[in-house]
Amino acid sequence: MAEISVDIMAFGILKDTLGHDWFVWKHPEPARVLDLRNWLKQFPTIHPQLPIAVVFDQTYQPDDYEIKDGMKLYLMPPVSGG
Amino acid sequence: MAEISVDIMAFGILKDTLGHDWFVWKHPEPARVLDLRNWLKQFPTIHPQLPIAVVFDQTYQPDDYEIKDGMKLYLMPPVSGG
Amino acid sequence: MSMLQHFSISSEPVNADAIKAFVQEVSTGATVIFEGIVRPDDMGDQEQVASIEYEGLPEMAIKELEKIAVQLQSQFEIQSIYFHHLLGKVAVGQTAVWVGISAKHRKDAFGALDVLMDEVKKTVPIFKKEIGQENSTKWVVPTLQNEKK
Amino acid sequence: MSMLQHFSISSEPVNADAIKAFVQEVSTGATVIFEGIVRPDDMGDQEQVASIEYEGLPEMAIKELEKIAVQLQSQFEIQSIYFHHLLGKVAVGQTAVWVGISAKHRKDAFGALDVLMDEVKKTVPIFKKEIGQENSTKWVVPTLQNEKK
Repeated sequence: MAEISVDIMAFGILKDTLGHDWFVWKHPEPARVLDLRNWLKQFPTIHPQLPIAVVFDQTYQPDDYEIKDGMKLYLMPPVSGG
Repeated sequence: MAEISVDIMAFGILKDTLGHDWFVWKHPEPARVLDLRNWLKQFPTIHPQLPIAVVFDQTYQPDDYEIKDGMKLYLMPPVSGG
Repeated sequence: MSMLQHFSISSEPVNADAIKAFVQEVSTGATVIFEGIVRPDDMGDQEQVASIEYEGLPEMAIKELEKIAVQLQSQFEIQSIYFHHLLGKVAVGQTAVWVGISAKHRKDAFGALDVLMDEVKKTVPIFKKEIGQENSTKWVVPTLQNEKK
Repeated sequence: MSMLQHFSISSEPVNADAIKAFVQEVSTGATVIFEGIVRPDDMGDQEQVASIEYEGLPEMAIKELEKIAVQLQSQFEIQSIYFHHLLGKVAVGQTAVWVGISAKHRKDAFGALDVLMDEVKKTVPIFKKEIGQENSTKWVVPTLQNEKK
């Protein structure tokens, strides 16, 4: 079964859990945003109610968005600027 | 019957009708704000729907407020600052 | 809660930096500074406003503004208010009224600014006359169709 | 209707006079300038915020701001928007965000400012961490009880 490998950078509070720089995430094809969100649930340091946005191409992507091999993704907690 | 005499200054659009400086208004006692408002109705140059505020002692006075001899009053159309 | 306040009505403009300094002196949170600028509105007859002449009763105006400030404090948590209104002739493009408000939270500052301006337009004794490019004049009477002179 | 707009996100503060000049360039009517200032909020454990550290994705933030600007134009008649947000560490009492808006009518300027700030807090990728007087840190997560680190 083919596997995708993507680079991910986390922001805000997620950065403290997942690392301050890019990390690699691998998943069997097809990989969707929902799969990434489910994978994140394994971390006990991430609050189970924390909404996490997945960004590709500077755009918030929905649960059913398909993650392709080689993409660079951002993980974001709720924004808090302003 | 005793008569009161008061000094009145008009503002805004009323100034053009009633004069640019103080004028004297005389009325038999008792004189109320309503009497002054009714007197103003004689001027065909004052729009019949123009609300006119009567001010004494820097305060908007109601219809039944009694005007006493020697008072200084202001007549004001709706305000338009800001 | 105490509040810093300044109300003035005169023929002298103020410097927006002074307002900012006033409201920021007591603020951590949100400051908002509003300037109301004379617009080249249409006066009818193809004439445009060139300036506005303001007249008013400064002492009574300040009394009314103080009442409004009491109302604002009951509705919003604000730290300071600065209000200045020009009297006399103000040309198109020039500022006629300056307001500065500071609050801990922006919603209080925005809300207080909005209510303040609404109340000023109801009770503060200031009156304006539009002066056209051809020098015709027209008193602005909010509750009536405007009278032309 | 066309609108003048400027969005920037960087570690450099801006001068409020420049914002004023920008928005007043195209305004006759109403200009409003908002500054969001870092507050000495309580962090718990008797510690107060000494500064806030902002991080974000400036390029995406500007894309989101451009979407917000389109929304504002559909809701309000505005002439210009200026928005600047700092990244990096900002001390208590210092401004972290500047917004300037001009419109013909003040209600449009006030409404657009309010909606702009609400939308910024929903979609613009900027994240803040409180830094206490004793150097403890706490990420601010609006939808959760804040996490302490």
